[in-house]
Amino acid sequence: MINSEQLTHYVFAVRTAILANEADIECLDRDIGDGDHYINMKRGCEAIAGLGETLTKLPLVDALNSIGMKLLSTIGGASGPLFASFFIGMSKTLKVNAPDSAMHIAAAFDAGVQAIMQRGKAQAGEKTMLDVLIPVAEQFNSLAAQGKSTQEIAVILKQVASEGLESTRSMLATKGRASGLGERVIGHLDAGAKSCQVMIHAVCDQVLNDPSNQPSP
Amino acid sequence: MINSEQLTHYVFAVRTAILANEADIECLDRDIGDGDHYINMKRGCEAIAGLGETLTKLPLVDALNSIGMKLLSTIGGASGPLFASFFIGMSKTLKVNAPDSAMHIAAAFDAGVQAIMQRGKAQAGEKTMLDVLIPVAEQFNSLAAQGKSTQEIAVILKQVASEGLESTRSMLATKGRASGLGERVIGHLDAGAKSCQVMIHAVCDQVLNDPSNQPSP
Amino acid sequence: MKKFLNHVDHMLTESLSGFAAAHHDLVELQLEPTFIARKHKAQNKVALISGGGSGHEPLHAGYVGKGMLDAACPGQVFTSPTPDQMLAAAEAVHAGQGVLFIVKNYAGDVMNFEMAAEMLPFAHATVLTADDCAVVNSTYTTGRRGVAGTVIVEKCVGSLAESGADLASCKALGDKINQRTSSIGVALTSCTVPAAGRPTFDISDSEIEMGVGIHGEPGRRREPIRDADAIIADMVAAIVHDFAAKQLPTQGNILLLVNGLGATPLMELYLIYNTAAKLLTAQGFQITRSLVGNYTTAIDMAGASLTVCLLDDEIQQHWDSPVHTVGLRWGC
Amino acid sequence: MKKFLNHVDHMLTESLSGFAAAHHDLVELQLEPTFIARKHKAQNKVALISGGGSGHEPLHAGYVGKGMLDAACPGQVFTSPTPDQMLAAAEAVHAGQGVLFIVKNYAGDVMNFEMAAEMLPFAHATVLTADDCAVVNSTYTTGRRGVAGTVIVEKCVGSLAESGADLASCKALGDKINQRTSSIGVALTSCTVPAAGRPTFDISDSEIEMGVGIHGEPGRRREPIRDADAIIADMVAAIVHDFAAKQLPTQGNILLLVNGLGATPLMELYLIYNTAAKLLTAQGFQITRSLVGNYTTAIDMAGASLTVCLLDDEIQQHWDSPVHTVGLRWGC
Ligand SMILES: Nc1ncnc2c1ncn2[C@@H]1O[C@H](COP(=O)(O)OP(=O)(O)O)[C@@H](O)[C@H]1O
Ligand SMILES: Nc1ncnc2c1ncn2[C@@H]1O[C@H](COP(=O)(O)OP(=O)(O)O)[C@@H](O)[C@H]1O
Ligand SMILES: [Mg+2]
Ligand SMILES: [Mg+2]
Ligand SMILES: [Mg+2]
Ligand SMILES: [Mg+2]
Repeated sequence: MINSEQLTHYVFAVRTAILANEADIECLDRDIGDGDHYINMKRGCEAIAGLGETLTKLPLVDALNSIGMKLLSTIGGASGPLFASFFIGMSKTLKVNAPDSAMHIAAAFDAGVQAIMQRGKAQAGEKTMLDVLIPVAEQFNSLAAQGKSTQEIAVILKQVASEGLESTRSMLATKGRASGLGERVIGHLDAGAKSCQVMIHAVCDQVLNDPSNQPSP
Repeated sequence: MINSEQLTHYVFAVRTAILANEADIECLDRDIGDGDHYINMKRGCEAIAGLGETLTKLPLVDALNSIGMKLLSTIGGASGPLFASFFIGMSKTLKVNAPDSAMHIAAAFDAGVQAIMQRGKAQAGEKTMLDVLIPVAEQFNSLAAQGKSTQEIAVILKQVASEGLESTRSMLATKGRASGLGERVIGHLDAGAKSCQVMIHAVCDQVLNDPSNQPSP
Repeated sequence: MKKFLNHVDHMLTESLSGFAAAHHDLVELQLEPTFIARKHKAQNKVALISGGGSGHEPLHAGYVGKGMLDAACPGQVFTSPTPDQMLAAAEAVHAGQGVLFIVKNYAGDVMNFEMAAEMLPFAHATVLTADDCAVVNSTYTTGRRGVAGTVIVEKCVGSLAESGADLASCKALGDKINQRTSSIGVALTSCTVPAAGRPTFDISDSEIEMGVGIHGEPGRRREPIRDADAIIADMVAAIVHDFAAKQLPTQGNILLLVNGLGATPLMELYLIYNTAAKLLTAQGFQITRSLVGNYTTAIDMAGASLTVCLLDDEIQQHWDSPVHTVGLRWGC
Repeated sequence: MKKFLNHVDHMLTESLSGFAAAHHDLVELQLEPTFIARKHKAQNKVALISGGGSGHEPLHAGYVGKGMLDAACPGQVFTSPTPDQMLAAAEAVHAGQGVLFIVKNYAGDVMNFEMAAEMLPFAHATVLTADDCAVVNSTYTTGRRGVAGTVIVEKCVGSLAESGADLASCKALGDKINQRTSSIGVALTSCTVPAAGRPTFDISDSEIEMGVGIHGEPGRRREPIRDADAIIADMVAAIVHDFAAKQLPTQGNILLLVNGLGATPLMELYLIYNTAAKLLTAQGFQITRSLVGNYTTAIDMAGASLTVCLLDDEIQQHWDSPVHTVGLRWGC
């Protein structure tokens, strides 16, 4: 279903998308954070892109683990350990279940999200990246279980990610830096949620454009 | 010709005039100085005004000396010791020649200006208050020697003061704080020269309005 | 944005290199991963390591030296350092008695130090500082932020560690000081993160942000600027209220720290001290120790914070003991 | 203008009161006339008195104490103090060995100290500091300004005076250091004099003022902002040029002082240090002593100055000797 070569394509697609959304991401963390989230994401994306060839040559689980470790030593801040935990968590799960079905991949994604929740001691509804990631993980699991096509899954997950992002607007923040601001955060989107939406869109678009994923005519 | 009561009137007139010219004076010292000249002048004027009654009761030479000593301990900066020297210098001269003619007053004024020149080691043409004071002192001496009326003298000295001020515009500064700026001072008036012009106008206007100075009809 | 810089990506390394060069008698810089350690490794004591995002100088690298930290891990500007930095620093300064991390309570710092701690092959403990009383402490938030009070923790625990105390005692003193310390900050202007290139928030000439942290996060509320005395009265009230909430006595000997956030002149900091000291004395406190200056900054923010630490004999003794770092030096 | 203040007329007194309260172990404040003196009057030594306009903190009050000044006379902001202050200070701290005035070379300071000296009933001498090499020294100007190099003069002459040296020797050392010291400053922003209420000059986001003093006077020229390295290279070149003009060797042991003008973060000062140290070393100098921080400020100006002092054994020994003041402290 997915190999290290595809993973590398996703990595580059994600970098392109993050760079393209600089203004939005930066602005959000400036409004109710400390303004470094975009530059943190950029630094992480560059570091992973820098792995390039190396990733392609690794087995998928090792590639994911390498990404996690690289992010851990590159991003810093709150998002660094969280995204690192995501990839390390995914890698661990795929070591048990090879990625040979959408269900396995969904399960790995879900495990990554669980790892974030554990590391950050956070849940849905706290105005963080999890408000994008948790609904996406849930839908991914259920769509895969229903046997939906890769195409269908990608289209729906984009939608779910955008809704998750939008849902942070009306929330009070109870985790992360914005939690110090009380009512003042209402009306603002969460920066980490925005990054996740951008990254999920980038990967899904890559999936949708991949000829090998096109439904046979 | 002049007594302590009149001197006190002049003091108040000078204060009013300085306060009325706040914007101009402050701006000039901000442009090519350090921006404190107005506040220095104001502090000095308030202190002298504060002497009020005390001045009126003193003999003129003592009143002038008190003004000098008060300015010395109140203004600070470059202008403090200079204006102090002016009044102390005037007082010393009038101790020798009682102020019973315009010539004696002109001589005392001149002595005050000499004291400033000595203290500041400066001459005409260095873009300082002296570019107002020196021509005024010279004209005052010569008009008094020619036996001009108080009225005539006041009218002409106002003119001379304004010309002196204007003459600083094209000068390079070679004394005081502005001397560090080289060519950049050209086109700006000197702040201390402006204060002197304002004060001389204030005193001359007071003279012109004083009924005892009106030419008999 | 106007700053002395060449390229934003090199700013931190260039600055740390200058720091290490200017103070080569005291500290040593390691790069990849980055940390600052004492020039002369301490022997047979608990190793004290702190760290956090850069932009708070002299915190933390300026507090590395005799009687204070053994190492500091600087992250990118306002961004927590990464676990590999902490591991390398611990490896370098561990002196057989375990490692104490002193961590300001921010999600990022907590998580990165936590992951480092999980991988650490030495006995270890962590003191979390959380002195900022502008943030209401409740189960619904990640809790209070660590701000300038951290300097007091680093100084006093540093002194205790230097005396040969064990890891548990060092942690206990750190926790005690944190519990007895409250801070609150106010900003007149925003700071500018070099990588962002423009101020983090916009604020008019007639407003202030009350209850800011040290990262240019907006404060609890924006309010009209008033006389310094009125602003300081609110800050002192917040601290006194926090002491009461923590069930601390609102009298007794205190250390008063008036901390500049980066762009505030000393003249204003001393004016703040003057008013704060009067109000705290009227409240019943005795100011027996004072510190005024830029000790925990937010880059180039104009603003200041007040920190009050309720002293006891132990804390005061460790505050007074000799210290030789770039940022604090006395007694030697 | 945004500042912590109540009424502009009381700012200085409130700030000085806070300073004296925070450091009551070290200094004492006298009002009307105003001066700051050592808490414990020194005995049987030359009395060192400095002073100048306020707004340069910690200069000069922050340098009152053991091994440095005996008293400091603060004027209004950027305005020389008045002779009565100097006379009262001299009266209070004179210890039988005469009085040395350390005066920054500005018309106002020179004249006020001169008038005080004329009235002084004690043996006295004056050291005029004039380290600013941005001002071309010629018979047509009042001469070079005294800026951050003054701190080095105060420290070293303070040490010599403490050792019991006589008035002439103290003056001689001060003059020697002044002769061997050059400084140059650059501003990114203007400062705001509280009484004026707005910035002294306007400057765009893409310009700097090269060759500024410490009073917000405009510099020698306005120029486009460039990389820090390029700006610093020009500053170092100006100092090296000045050394040559003064017939000083452009090699040998130096003290390098990177001084912040008030609102410049330490991170930037250390970046400046990094580049300046490299350039000066390449030039042939050996940087054997360093100082980085806000030591002679221009209220809230963003900017920095470089000061290079050519050391010899005598100067270095007096730089290293113990000092205990608010602004400089080591060895005790
Ligand atoms: N405990 C947490 N759990 C999940 N996500 C979190 C948590 N804390 C912070 N975040 C996410 O991290 C984002 C901020 O990341 P970033 O700006 O890179 O780090 P920092 O907050 O340290 O400056 C937030 O927008 C939020 O989505
Ligand atoms: N040596 C001097 N001789 C005569 N006038 C001088 C001299 N130096 C300065 N001045 C005058 O003093 C004025 C500045 O006064 P002020 O701003 O009060 O003091 P400071 O220059 O110390 O800030 C200048 O504008 C100039 O007219
Ligand atoms: Mg952030
Ligand atoms: Mg002036
Ligand atoms: Mg951050
Ligand atoms: Mg002045």
